[in-house]
Order: sequence, then C-alpha cells, then structure tokens
Amino acid sequence: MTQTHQHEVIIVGAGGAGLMAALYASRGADTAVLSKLYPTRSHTGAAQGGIGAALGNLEPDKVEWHSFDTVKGSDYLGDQDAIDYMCAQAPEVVYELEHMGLPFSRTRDGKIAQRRFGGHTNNETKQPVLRSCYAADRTGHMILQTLYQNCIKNKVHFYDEFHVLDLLMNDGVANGVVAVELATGELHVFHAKSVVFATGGHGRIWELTSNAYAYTGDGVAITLRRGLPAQDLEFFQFHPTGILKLGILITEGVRGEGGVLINGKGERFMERYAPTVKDLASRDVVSRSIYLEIRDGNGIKGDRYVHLDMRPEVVNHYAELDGRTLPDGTPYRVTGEQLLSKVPDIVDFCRTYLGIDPIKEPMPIQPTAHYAMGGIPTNVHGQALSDAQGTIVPGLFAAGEVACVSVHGANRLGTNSLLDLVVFGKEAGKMAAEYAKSADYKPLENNPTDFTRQQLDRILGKSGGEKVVTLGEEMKTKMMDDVGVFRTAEGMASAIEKMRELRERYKNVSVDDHGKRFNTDLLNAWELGCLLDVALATAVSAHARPESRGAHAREDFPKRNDAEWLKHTLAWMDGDQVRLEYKPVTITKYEPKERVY
Amino acid sequence: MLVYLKIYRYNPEAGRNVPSFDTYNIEAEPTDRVLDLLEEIKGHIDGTVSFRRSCAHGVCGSDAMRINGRNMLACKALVKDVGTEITIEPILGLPVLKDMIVDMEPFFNSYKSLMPFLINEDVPADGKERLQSPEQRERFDDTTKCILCAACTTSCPVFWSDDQYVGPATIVNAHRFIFDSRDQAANKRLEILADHGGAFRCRTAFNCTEACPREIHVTQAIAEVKNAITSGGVEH
Amino acid sequence: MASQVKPNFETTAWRFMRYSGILLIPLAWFHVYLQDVIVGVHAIDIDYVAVRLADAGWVTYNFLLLLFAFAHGMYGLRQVMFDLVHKPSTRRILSILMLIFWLVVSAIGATALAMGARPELVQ
Amino acid sequence: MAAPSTPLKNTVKGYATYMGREGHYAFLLHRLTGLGVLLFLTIHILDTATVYFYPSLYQHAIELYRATPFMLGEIGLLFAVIYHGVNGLRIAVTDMWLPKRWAIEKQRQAVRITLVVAILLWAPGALVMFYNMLLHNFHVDLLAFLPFGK
Repeated sequence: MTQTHQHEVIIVGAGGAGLMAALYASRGADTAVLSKLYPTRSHTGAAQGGIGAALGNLEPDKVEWHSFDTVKGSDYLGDQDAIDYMCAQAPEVVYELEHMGLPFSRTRDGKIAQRRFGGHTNNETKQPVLRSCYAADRTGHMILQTLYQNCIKNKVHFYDEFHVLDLLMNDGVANGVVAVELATGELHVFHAKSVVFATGGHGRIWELTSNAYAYTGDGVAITLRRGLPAQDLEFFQFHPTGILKLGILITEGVRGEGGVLINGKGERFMERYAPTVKDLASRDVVSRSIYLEIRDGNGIKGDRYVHLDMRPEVVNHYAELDGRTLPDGTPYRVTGEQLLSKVPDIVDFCRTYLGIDPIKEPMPIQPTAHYAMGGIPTNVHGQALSDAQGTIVPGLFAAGEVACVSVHGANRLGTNSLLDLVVFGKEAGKMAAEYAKSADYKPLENNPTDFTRQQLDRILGKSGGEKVVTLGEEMKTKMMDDVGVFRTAEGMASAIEKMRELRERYKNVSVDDHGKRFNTDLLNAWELGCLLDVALATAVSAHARPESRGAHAREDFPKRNDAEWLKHTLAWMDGDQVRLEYKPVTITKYEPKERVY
Repeated sequence: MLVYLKIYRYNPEAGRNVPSFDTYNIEAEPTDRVLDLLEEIKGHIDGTVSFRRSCAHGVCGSDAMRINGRNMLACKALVKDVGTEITIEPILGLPVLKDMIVDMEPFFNSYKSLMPFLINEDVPADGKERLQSPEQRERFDDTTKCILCAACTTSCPVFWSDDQYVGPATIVNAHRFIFDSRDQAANKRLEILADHGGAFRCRTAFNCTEACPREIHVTQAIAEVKNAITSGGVEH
Repeated sequence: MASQVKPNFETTAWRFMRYSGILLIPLAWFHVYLQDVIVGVHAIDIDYVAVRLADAGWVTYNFLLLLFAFAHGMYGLRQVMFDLVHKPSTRRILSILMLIFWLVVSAIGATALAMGARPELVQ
Repeated sequence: MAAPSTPLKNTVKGYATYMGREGHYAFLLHRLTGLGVLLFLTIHILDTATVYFYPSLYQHAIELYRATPFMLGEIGLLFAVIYHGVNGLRIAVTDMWLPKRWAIEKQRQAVRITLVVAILLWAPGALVMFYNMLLHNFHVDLLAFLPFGK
C-alpha cells in the first residue's frame, strides 16, 4: 500500500545544503527531510579543506577579493551578482556555523583559523591569502555533524533511508515527491507545498572519482525526466590530487600548507604553468598541468601519475625559495608533527590505502572527478528555473551541488562548495518556507506513483538481461577517456553515441534481487539510469561548446571564446534527444580577461 | 590472489529466515578493500547480497561490519591486512534486517538522548566567533572525529548484553560537548551519564577503541567522562 | 559554573569497588596464601579454626575480609545481573533479593566470627 | 522482522567469537575469575560458619576440600584471586589516579604485564599446593625425587 504523507516543505537530501535548508525551513513551516542515507553519511562529510570566507583573521582580506577570485576561478562564467551575494554572506554564515557549535581550528588568539587554498589571493599582492576557515582536514565532516546536531536540537522531522525517485508536478507546480522506503520497499508519496532538491552531484559517471557511491545524479536526472532543464553540465571539476587508482581526495589544504607537486624528473612543474601562485593555482589549471606532464612522459617513472610531496624538508625547501613567511613576517617553516596535526585524515588515508607515510614519502596522485559545477538552474534564492528567461518553477527549490546558481561557473574554487551549501541551503530553506506559507497544497494526480512504479517494474520484470555493473563500467571508462580533463570533438561525439547505446541496452538491464526489503540491487540499477541520463546530457552539452573554459578543456579549441560562448548551457532531455539553449552570464563589475595564475 | 569469502546471509523475504553463510571464491589484489570484494560479488555473482556503503573511504560510516570477527569498515579493511580467508558478518547487538544491514534506529536514538548539540545561546555582541584557544579546542578534538558508524558500540560486551547502555558512540559524542569550552550544559550531560545505563557501565574492554575506524581513543574518552562525574563536574 | 554533579548510587558504588578492591588485595591474598598454601587444607580442622577465632586480631581481620570481599563480589554480581536483565522492575526485585542474600550470608558469617568455633560440639 | 536474537545470545556469541585484543580478554578473564571467586566465597562463608552453627558438618566440609578435584579447584581459585586482584589493581589505579593512562597503547601493554605478574605470583603457591596434594592424596613426595632431597 502506498502511504501518503503531507508536509509543507519536503527537503530531498540531508547533506550540508539539505540540512541548512531544513534548519531554516523548519523555523517557518512544517518540514521533513528525506535522505537515501542516514544524514551523517552524506558526502558533505568527505569535504576536507575548509570553507572560504574573507574573515581576515590572520592577514588582511576583503569580501571583494573573494568575489573577484571566484569570478576569475569560474573563468568568468559565474554569475557575478550571485557570486557577490555568496562572498558577502560568507563571513556571516561562517560565524553562524561557529555559533551553532562547529569546532573550527583556532588561531593563537582564539579566532577561527584560516589557511591558503587554490585560487584565493590577495588581489593587491597577487599572493595566496589565508581565507579557508577549517576544522583540521575534516571541515565538511564538522559542518555536516554540526548541522545535523542543530536539526536534532530543533526537532526537524527526518525520513532516513527514503530514496526519492520522482518529483511530482501539477500544472508546472512542484507538489511533492515519490520515495521508496528502503527497509520495506514500499513507495511513499510526500505531498508538499515546497520541494527542495539538495541531492548532491554525479561524479559516479566517471571511472576515477572522489565521489561517494551515492553520488548518482538523482536530482538532475529526476528533473530532466520531468521536463526541466539542467545547466552547464559540461563543466565538471577534476580535482588535481586524487590517490592513485582510487580517486580518494587529498585536500588542496596539503598544498595550502606548503605541499608541492613534483613530476618524474623531480621538477616542481607548476612553476611553469602558474608562475605566481604555482601549486595553488585553481583546480582546472593544476589538473590540466598534471595531464600535460603525464602526456609529455613526465609522469613518475613515465607512468600516469605525479607526486604530491609534503615531506617537511621539501615543504621548507620550497617555502624558502618562494620567500614564504608567516603572518608575523618570520620565515615559514614546518615540522612533520605540525603537518600531521593539520591534515590527520590525509595521513590516515595514505597509511591505509597506500601503505605510505606522507611525512616520509611523496604521495602518488592523479586527477579525480570531483565536483559538478552544473545542475538544476536556480536563482540566488534557490528557486529552480525552467528556461533561459529565468522563469521560476513554483514550489521547486534546489541548493548545493545539485544546483547551478551559478556561482562556480566553469570551475569552482576550493572551499567555495561548502560555502555554496551553507549560503544557498539557507536561502532555499527560507524561501521554501516562505513560499509554503503563501501557497496551498496543489492536488496530487490520481496515481502519483505510476511513473516510478513503471521504472522499477521494468527493471524487476526482466531476468537474464545485462548486468548493471557492466553498463556502469562501460559508461565510466568512456566518460573518463572522452569527456574527462581534455576533450575533442571526435571523442565527445563517440561518447554521445556510446551513451545512447548504453541507454538502449539499459532497457534490458536486470537484477538478481526481486524482493522488497533493502533491495539495493534494484536501486543501484535505478541509479545507473540516472547516471546514464546525466552522462548523455553532459556529453551533448560539452560537445556543443567549441572553446576551452575552466574545467571544459578542448584540445581542438584551446582558447576561450568570450565573443560567442560567454553563456550558460541549458539542456533538456526528450528520450535520447538532448535540446540545448543558452542564456547570458550576469556580469556586473568584472569584465572577462585572460586568466593567469 | 584467490580470496575465500564467507558471508553472512539473512533474508526472511527470500526464505532465508535462519542466518547462514554463503561462500565465494574471487580473484583480488592485496590492496583491494573488502568493500571492493563485496561490490564484485554483488555486481557479478549475486546481486542479492546486501550491505550499506557510500563514500568508500572511511568517512561516512555506512559499511561497519564484522570482518574476521572484528568490527571494521569494509572500505578501510584491505585484503593484505585481513588475509585471504575472510568471514563477513553484520555488527552485533543491533537487530539484523537483511544480510549485513542492521536496524540503526536504536543506535541513533541513544545518540540523540545525550543532547548532541552545543548548548550556548550567548553570542558575542559583534556577531563574530566566540573565542576559544587552540588548547581549549584541542581538549575535545579527538571526539569530534566520530562518524557514527556504530563499530564501537556494537563491539562493546556491555552493549551486546544490555541495549539500555548508551554505548561508547553516545559517550564519545557527549564528550565532544562536555569538554568544549563553549558548551554550557556539561554537567547536565554528566548527570545523565552518571545514571545506570551511563558511563559507569563501561568495563574498559577496549573493543571500542580497537574497532574505531577513526582511531578515536574511545575508552579514554569514557574514562575522562567518568572522571569528570566523580570529581563533581566540569568547569570551563 | 554553579551546578555540580552530585554523586549518585552508581558513582559511589563505582568508587567503592575501586577502594575495596585495592584493600582486598592484601587482605584476600594473604588469607588465601596463608590458609591454602602455607597451612594447607590438610592441616585445617575445627580446632585450628577455633584457635584463630579466639584471637581478636584474627577475628577483626576476617571480619574486614568478610565485609569487603562479599560486598565487592555481590556488587559485581549485580553488574552482571544488569547486563542480562533489562526490565527495571525485574532489576529492582533482583537487586533487593541480592541485597537480602548479602545481608543474610554476611550475618551468618559475622555471627560465626563473633561467636567463634564450637569444637566441643563435634560428635 | 529481524534475525532472531536476544541480548543473551548476542552476549554469548560476542564473548565466544568476537576477536578482541588484550582488553577484551582481560575483561572476560576478570569477569570469569570474579564470578568464580564469588561462588567460592559464598560457599566458604557458609561452610566456615558451621564451626559455630553446626560444628560436626564442618569436618565433612573440610574432608570434601581435601579431595583431589577440590584441591585442583583450589589451585585455580588461587589464580582467580590473584588475577582478579592484579587486574583490578590496574583498573582501580588507572581510574582513580592515572586516567590519562587509559590510552590503548599503554593498556595493551599493561594487560600483558598484569597477566605475567599474576602468573608469577600464583606459580609458587600453585607449586606448593600441587606438592601438598600429591603428598597427601597420592603419598608421593616430589621433594624425594630431587637429587638434594631429604
């Protein structure tokens, strides 16, 4: 039996954005949070390095500098009004997190500690600035925990392990979701006035990724299926430093603390690609540099990886060469112990998965699929948009990685994802509650679960078909090869063909488990469907953009083309056809110029 | 190398209402995670094998299970460390729902019973951060690492016997606030933990500390809580 | 901070277990080593006991041993009981029964210690 | 519906199959020796009390204690009393005076040391008791076998 629940605001996803939205929505409306995991297991918890805010706790910093760095980092594709808003909100939300109890690391005088991060600079000296507010190397973990704790404190209603499979709309207005309760396999209908999607990203499209298994693009796929567009999918960030073969992230904080990238010849190659900030250039730049080194045969032992070196003697050597000083002007020097205390989790990852001690040996790394800049288009209030003119979808909100505001444009700066979550999660939550207060419940259709049931029954109805993992592996390899760090027209065209083929074969996919209780087999298959949809839309969006901008780097079009392509992509999906439209970028203060680090 | 896996199975829906073991032989690398092996089995051999997982690198806490008799995260257990004969069972003391999936509700309810949130409504007049010295911050650093995977609680002999014992994870999370200089309810938390079902049920068997994938010194944290209670409370 | 955590029964008992435990180490070890190893069970009979219990020092010693060892043991047993019995009412009933058992057995032991052995009554 | 289990079953299963390390086995041994000593202690109080309440029964009891199985049991009891004491001392001292030493590395070592100390304290007594048992129950005088014996 399908159960129907009614809550004014339904929040889908319990990561940073979802929980922040929940906190704010629950102050003004009856709110429930649905998560396919337990909230504390959301992928926000894996974020390491910090949350960016121009607090200036250790050295001068300004909100405007943060804004400019973000615009520049976005390769001028970010909407500048949204970026200004986010950066201006940053100090306030960071203090708010502290007031909620977040245990930030501290400076000597008891303030929130800050560290350097890629692309964050003092705009006057052009040198890296201490802007990333951190809690050791588990800032995301602490944000997630703190927000969950405050949700418990404020008695937010949770439906844990409810996997949302569909968005319900009535006459263009969002009015609920359909979710499967993992424990029973029953479908539940959640009737709502406002629906907030905070479902995270879709890094599982790629072979090597820092993303969780749960990062399967559910939110984008569901909205695409409901006829809504997805924005800027071609921009997907590859983080430069993933653990070799595993893709587990090594925070940029390691480089912030003085770690350097070294190639097979023992060179600190970033000097050549970003003479000013070197290893702290923005992520797209560093990832591409690593790829180019590898392509030129400069990988370690000629292989497909380079080293990230944070041995204290190496850190001190390069800090001296760079003339790096502490805020008080004394030369920057570190001991192994200090590094250990700043990035304990990284040390643990290296010991567990590589069997090495990063204080004594360099870490083998390669770029890893990390963050979706694109997603459900929204405005600064977290309201979902349905077209290039910015028409609002009533009742639908999105925040966090699933959303595209767009504050990250073509490339996100490190520490801005956590900031995005908190700022726009808060905004979406507030707006969702406000909207719920002024709106009535739009009636549900007669059989709201039909579309979902149909998708699941199709999978359950087959036997002896193709295996989910086979299709998944083919998708990942193809996307990694052809829609990865470097792209060509030919490669992307073949990727589009491949995704179409896989989507066709997906119709014949079957699972072993035909039960109801915790049928993760079935849900894995359903998630693959989402990944394939998003992968296809990504490949088509990427193929259509003949320029290099931020994370979208084309070998056949190495230059940025502001005259024709300074615009956002919107993709709609109809069967296996993807329709693209474009909308302008909001530019306020910063005219696009060449991006050098 | 060839790995021999013995996996606990229970699924009343499919007629497996008496727990039993299935065995699998699969090829693996020494650096493979046990989670990789489970994924391999689920993907290619038997899709009905059920377990939770998400981040796959030890920070989300979904895949706590008993591997060769000891609680671990499947994503942090490497073949080279656990050997080529691997027995996998669900964690002990929480009701098993299907294969390695247990009912986490009692665990989270216990966690919630100790007010796991900062209690302090005073904020500085300038709206900025409350000050806290690095030393004060260091005092509770260890227990902020908890990811609520339940590996500690379900390794505790007292918890196996008595599910009214709040368990190590709950005390760890209480510790995180009790020793946070910003918190104003330390003694209230301590009073709850002084009652039966609280910290004094701990028998210092250290299974929790051995099991913690985040290497939190759980037993020590519990001892600090006991000590704070017997010395009449905490003053910041 | 004004509020203080007041010691409750569990806290006090926990402390008692530690202090009594430490005290019992010399008391119990000496007793066991003396009677079981040095004297030996073959050398012990009621006359031997009678001699011991005629000495005020030994009586005090045994009295302390009885008091602390049995209380320590019974509280330990209560812990084990709490592990296995979870219903508050059952726990209370069993606790009371254990308390009575402790009192009765202690009283029997104490009486014997106080009154001494009566070898003359052996047939 | 969950897999059939009860706290008692979990306890037995955990005690028997959980692969703990030093602390786990110290806990199990402490509990086992504690319960063992308590059982003996209760009987001992009651049987000793017969010296006043029912003196003729006392002689019977003592006869019983002199039987071989009981004497072997007594050797075990000696170990239980000593181990429970040494291990209890570790716990009490750490709890009351050195709470910082509840660090795992220190305690793994401490647990090993406790066991060694307990065995060292027990062994001489156990030897004497074993000697006495052979002497009285089997009329074998081990000392006579020694080259420098009587």
